Amino acid sequence: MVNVRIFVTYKQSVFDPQGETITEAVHALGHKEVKNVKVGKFFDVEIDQTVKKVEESVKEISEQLLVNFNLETYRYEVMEEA
Amino acid sequence: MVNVRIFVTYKQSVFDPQGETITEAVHALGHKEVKNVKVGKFFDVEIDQTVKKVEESVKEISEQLLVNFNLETYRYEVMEEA
Amino acid sequence: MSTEMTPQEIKEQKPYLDWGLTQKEYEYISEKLLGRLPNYTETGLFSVMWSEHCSYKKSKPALRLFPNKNERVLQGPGEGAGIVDIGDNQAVVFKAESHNHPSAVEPYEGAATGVGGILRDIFSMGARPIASLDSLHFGEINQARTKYLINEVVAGIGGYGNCMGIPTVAGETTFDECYTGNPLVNAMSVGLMDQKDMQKGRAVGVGNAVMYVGAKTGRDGIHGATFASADFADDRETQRSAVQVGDPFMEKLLMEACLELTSAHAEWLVGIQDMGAAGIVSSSCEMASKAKSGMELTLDYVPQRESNMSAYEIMLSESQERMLLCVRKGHEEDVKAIFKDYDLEAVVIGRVTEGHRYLLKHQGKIVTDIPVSSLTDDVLEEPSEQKIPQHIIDAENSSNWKPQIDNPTEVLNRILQQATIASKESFTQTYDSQVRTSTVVGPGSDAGVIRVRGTKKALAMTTDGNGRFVYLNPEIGGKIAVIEACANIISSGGLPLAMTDCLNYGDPNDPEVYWELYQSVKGMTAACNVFNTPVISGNVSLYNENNGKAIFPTPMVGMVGLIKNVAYTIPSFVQAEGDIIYLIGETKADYSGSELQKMLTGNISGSLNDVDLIEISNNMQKLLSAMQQGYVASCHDLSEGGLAVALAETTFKTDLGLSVKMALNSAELFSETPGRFVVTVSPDKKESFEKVMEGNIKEIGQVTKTPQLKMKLSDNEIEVAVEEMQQLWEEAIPCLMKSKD
Amino acid sequence: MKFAVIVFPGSNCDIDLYEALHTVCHADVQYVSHKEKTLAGFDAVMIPGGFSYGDYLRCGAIARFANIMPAIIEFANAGKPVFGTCNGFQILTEAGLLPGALKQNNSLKFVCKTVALEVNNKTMFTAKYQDHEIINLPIAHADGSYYADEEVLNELEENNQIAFRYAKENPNGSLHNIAGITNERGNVLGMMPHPERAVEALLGNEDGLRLFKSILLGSQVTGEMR
Ligand SMILES: Nc1ncnc2c1ncn2[C@@H]1O[C@H](COP(=O)(O)OP(=O)(O)O)[C@@H](O)[C@H]1O
Ligand SMILES: [Mg+2]
Repeated sequence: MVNVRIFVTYKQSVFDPQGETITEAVHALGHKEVKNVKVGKFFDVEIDQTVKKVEESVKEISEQLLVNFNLETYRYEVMEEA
Repeated sequence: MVNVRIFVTYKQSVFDPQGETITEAVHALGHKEVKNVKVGKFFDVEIDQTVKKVEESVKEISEQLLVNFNLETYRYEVMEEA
Repeated sequence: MSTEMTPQEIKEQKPYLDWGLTQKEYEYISEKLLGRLPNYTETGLFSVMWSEHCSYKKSKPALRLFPNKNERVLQGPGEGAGIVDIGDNQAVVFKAESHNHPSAVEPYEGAATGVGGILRDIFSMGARPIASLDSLHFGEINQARTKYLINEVVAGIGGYGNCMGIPTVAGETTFDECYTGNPLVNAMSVGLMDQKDMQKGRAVGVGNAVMYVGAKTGRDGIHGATFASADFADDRETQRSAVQVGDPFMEKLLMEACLELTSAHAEWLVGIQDMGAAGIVSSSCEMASKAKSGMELTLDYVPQRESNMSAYEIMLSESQERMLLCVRKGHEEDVKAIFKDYDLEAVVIGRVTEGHRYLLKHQGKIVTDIPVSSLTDDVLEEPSEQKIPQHIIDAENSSNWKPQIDNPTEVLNRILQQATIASKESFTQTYDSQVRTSTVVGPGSDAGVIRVRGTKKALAMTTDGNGRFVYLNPEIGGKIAVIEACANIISSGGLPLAMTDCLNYGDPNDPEVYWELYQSVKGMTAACNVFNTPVISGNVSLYNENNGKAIFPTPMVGMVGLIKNVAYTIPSFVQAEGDIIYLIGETKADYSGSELQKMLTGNISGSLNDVDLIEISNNMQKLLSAMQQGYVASCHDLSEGGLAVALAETTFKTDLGLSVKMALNSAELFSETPGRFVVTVSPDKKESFEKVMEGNIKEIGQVTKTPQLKMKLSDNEIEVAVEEMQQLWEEAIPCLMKSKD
Repeated sequence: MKFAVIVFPGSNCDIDLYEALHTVCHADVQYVSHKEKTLAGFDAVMIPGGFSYGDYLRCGAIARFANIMPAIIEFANAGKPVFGTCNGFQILTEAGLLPGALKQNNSLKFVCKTVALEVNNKTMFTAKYQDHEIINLPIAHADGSYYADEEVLNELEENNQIAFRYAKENPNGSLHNIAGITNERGNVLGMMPHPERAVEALLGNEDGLRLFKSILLGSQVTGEMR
C-alpha cells in the first residue's frame, strides 16, 4: 500500500472568488501581514501498488474524476509506504 | 514573504460523506486498487514575516477563521521563502 | 504581453477569420466603414460585435416577424429585458438567455453564469428579480458524460440562484439523443418593478460619466461571444483558462446596490446596462449607440484582476458580475458612496462625448477610434439560403406511424418512466424554490406562481419547447411551442401576457437549418398573434451540433401570465372526491413526434397535423373565464404522453383516484394533440361551468376516494393503483442517474 | 416587543423573516445592518437564512466576525431571545452561541423540500406547540447536517435543548436527527428548517406561525424582555 496525496488547485488565471472573499475576511480580522489566500483541495488515497503502478492509478483517477481541467490542475506526492 | 500551506481535515471521528462518495465513484471507474479516499482542503497564504512571526499568523488565522474545531483539525507547512 | 499584429499584418495573416469575422465583412469594415485598416483592438471589437450573439445578423430577418407590441407592452426587444404593464403602476420584466456552449464545455460554471447573466438583465432594467426558470435539454441518460453534464448543470443553476436568493420555480427538462454533446441550457428570469423605476441602457448628455461597477476584469471568456463559431481548444495542459467563473455573492451585492440606486436615486442615473456577452465593448457602445452619443473611455481605469492586460483583452473580457452606468455629471461621488456601502468599487472610466466617435485610450495611446454605429448598426446582414430538409419532404409523401396498443396499462406504466415524462423532483429539489416567501406554486405543476405582495395579483410563469415537433414540422412545431406555454399559464388560472424565447438551432449557414429557424419563427408568430402574446425579449443560440449533426431545432418559449386574484390560482392536482372530470379539446391521431412513438419505435418520424389556433384560443378564453368565476377545482394541460399521462399526474401526491369512461381507444389515450386540458369541477359548479364553456367539453368521469386510476376505453380497460404509478414516475430518473453503464 | 432582523452581506431570507413578523404577526420589526454595533431598543434578534459572504468559507464562518456580532453575543448573554434559521443557525454555532457545527449534507446536495419535525415544546420558542407534535416545515440548505461530539449530544438530550427533530426521514445526516437546538439557558434557538416560510395558508403551510407567536407570547408572560 502506498499513500498518495493529490493536490488540486485552480489554474492561475481562473477567477477564485472564494480565495478573494477569505483574503478580505483575514484582513478584516486585522491580519494585514497575510497577503493572498488561495483555496485548494486535496485527496488522500491508499493505493495497492501490486495491482497497478502508482503513477498510473493517480493519473487515471485524477484525470477522470478528481480534476476539472477547465479550471483546475493537479500535482501529487507519494507520502509514505504503508 | 513566506508561503505557507495550511491543511484542514475533518477529525477522525467525523463522517466524511464526500470521501465516501468519491471512493465509490473511483471503484465504479474500475480502480479497485484505490482504497480509501479522504478529502481535505488547503489554504495557500503568503505572509509578510517582517510584520509578525509566521507561526503566530498561521495559528491565529487558522484558529479564528479557517478551522472549525468542532469538526476539523489543521496542520501547516512552510513551503518556501519567496 | 505579446506584441500585437499591425493593421497590415492583420490584413495579411487574417486572424479575424478565427475570431468569426468573414473576409467580406473585414473588407467592408476596412473599405466602407473606416476607410483604413482596423488595428488589432478594433478588429477584435468588430469580430465580437458583429458576431451572431451580439448582432443577430443571421437571425434578424426571422426575428422581424415576431409581433412585439400590444396594449400592455411598455418595453419590447432591444433593452436588457422586456417590460409589461400589470396594472397598479407595476410592471413585470422578463427575458431568457441561452448558455448552451459554455455549459457544454464547463457545465457547472456555464449554467451558473447563465443564471447570473439573465439576473443582471433584469435588475439593469430597475426591476427586482422575483423568480427564475430554466429549460434544459440533454442527451439520453445512458452515458457517464451525460450524467456528469446533468448533475453539473443542475448544480450550477441551483448554486447561483440559491445563493442569490431568487427562487427557481419552474422549468422543463427533456432528453433526446440529439442533445448528447450539446445540451441546451436556457435560463429565464422574471422581475417586478414600479413603472416609475424603469431604466434604459442609454448614455446621453455630453460630459456625463461612464462608470464601471462590480467585479474586476480578468481574461475570462475572451471571445466567448464568438466562441459559438470557433472550436474550443483543449487547454488541459496549460495554466490558462478562458472559462468564466460565477461569483453569486458579488452579484447579490451588485444587485442590491443597483436596485438602491435605481429605486432611490434615479435622478443621478442616466442609463445602466449589464456587461454580458462581449463585456465592456458591447455594453458601452450599445449605450452610446441607443443615445446617438459618442463615448471616450480610458481603459487604464478599468479595475483589473490580472496584470498586463491589453486593450483588446480588457474590452473583450467576459468576466461576470459587472455593470456599466451612465451617471449625471457631478454625481459620481454619490454613486460611489452607494456602492461603497456594499463594499463595491465604482470607477469612472470615461465620458459621454459630442459627436459619434467611439474613442478608447490605453497607456497613453489611442487604441480605437471608430464611429459608434460601425459596431452596432452597420453590421452586414446576410441573407441566408433556405431549403426544405429531405426528411420533411419524405414524410409528407408517406403515411404516418400508427400505434397498436394491446396492453394500455403496461404502456402507461412504461411511459411514466420515460425520462422526459418522469418526475424531475430529484433536480428541482436542489433549487431553492421558496426563498422570498412568495411562491404560491413551485416546480411540479403546470406553471410556477409567484404572488405580488401588497396586491391580490400573482404571476404565472413557464418555459416550454418541444424540439421533436419542430423537427418534424418547424412551422406547426413553432405554433405548438406557444400553445403549450399558453396552456400552462391558463392551467394555473393566468392570462398569458407576453413571451420571451431562446431560439436554439444548428449552423444557420446550412440552408436546412435556416429554413427550420425561419419556419418555426413563422409558426410562433402566427400563434403569438392569435393569443395576443407579443415577444418582448429573447435570445438566439446557433451552431448547436452534436457530432456534426444539428440538434432538433428547439425554440424555447418563456411565458408570463397574470392571475388577477391569487385566490383563484388553479392547482394541477385533483381536489375532492366526487368532482367531475372534463376533457377540453378534440383528440386526434397525433402520434408523430409523441413520447409514445419514441418509446415504442425508438425514433420520431412522420408529419404533423396542423392546429386550429382560433379554436384553441377560444377554449382557453372560456376556460380562464370559468376559472376567474371560481368554477374550476383543478386543471392540467395535456402534453407529452397525452391524456393518459395527464390523468395520472393529476392524482400524484393526492390521496384520491379517478374513474373515467370515454369513447377513445388505447392509442388515442396517448395521442399528443395540442391545446387540450383536463379540468375537475365540483358538482355544485357543474351547470355554471358547462354554461361558460358552451360545448366543446366532454365529461369523462369523476374523482374517487379510492386511490386508483380506472379508465374504461372503447377497446380496453386500465386499473392501477395511484401509488404504484407514482412510484414508477418518481424513481425513474434517480434510477437512471445511478445506473452504471 | 421589537424585533431586529440582522442583514449580513449575502443574507437573502431577511425579507422572509421581516414579512412573517411584520405582515403576518403584525409585530414591530426592523432590519439591522451587520455594520451596526448596538442592539439597544430591541427585544429579540432574528438571524435570517441565506449565504452570508457567499458561504465561501464554511457557512457562517465569516459572518461571525461582523461588527454586529459582539452586540448579538451580549444580547444573548443577557438572556434575551436570539433566533437563527438556516444560515442563521450556522452563524450561531460558528459564533459559539450554540454548540456543535453544521456539516455538508450527506447527499452532498442542496435540498429544498418540506419535512416532518417533532417538536419539543419546553422552550420559549415552541411553547405554543404541543409536546411531541409533528409539524411540517420547509428546509433549504446544502450544509445542515448537525454534528457535535458524544458529550455535547448527551448534554443536549439531558437539558432538553433539542427543540426540533426530523421525524420521518433525516434529510441531511444530522446526528440524533437534530433539526434545531437551544443553548443551555434556552434563550438562543438555531434551526435548519424555515418557520418563516410557513406562516400563510396561501403558500400552503402555517406550521411555522406558532414559533413566532411563542416568542411574542414569551414577552407577554414574563414581561421581562423590555
Ligand atoms: N429544470 C427544471 N427546473 C424547474 N422545474 C422543472 C424543471 N424541469 C421540470 N420542471 C417542473 O416539472 C414539472 C413538469 O414539467 P413538464 O413536464 O415540462 O410540465 P408541462 O408538460 O406542464 O410543461 C413542471 O412543474 C416543471 O416546472
Ligand atoms: Mg403542463
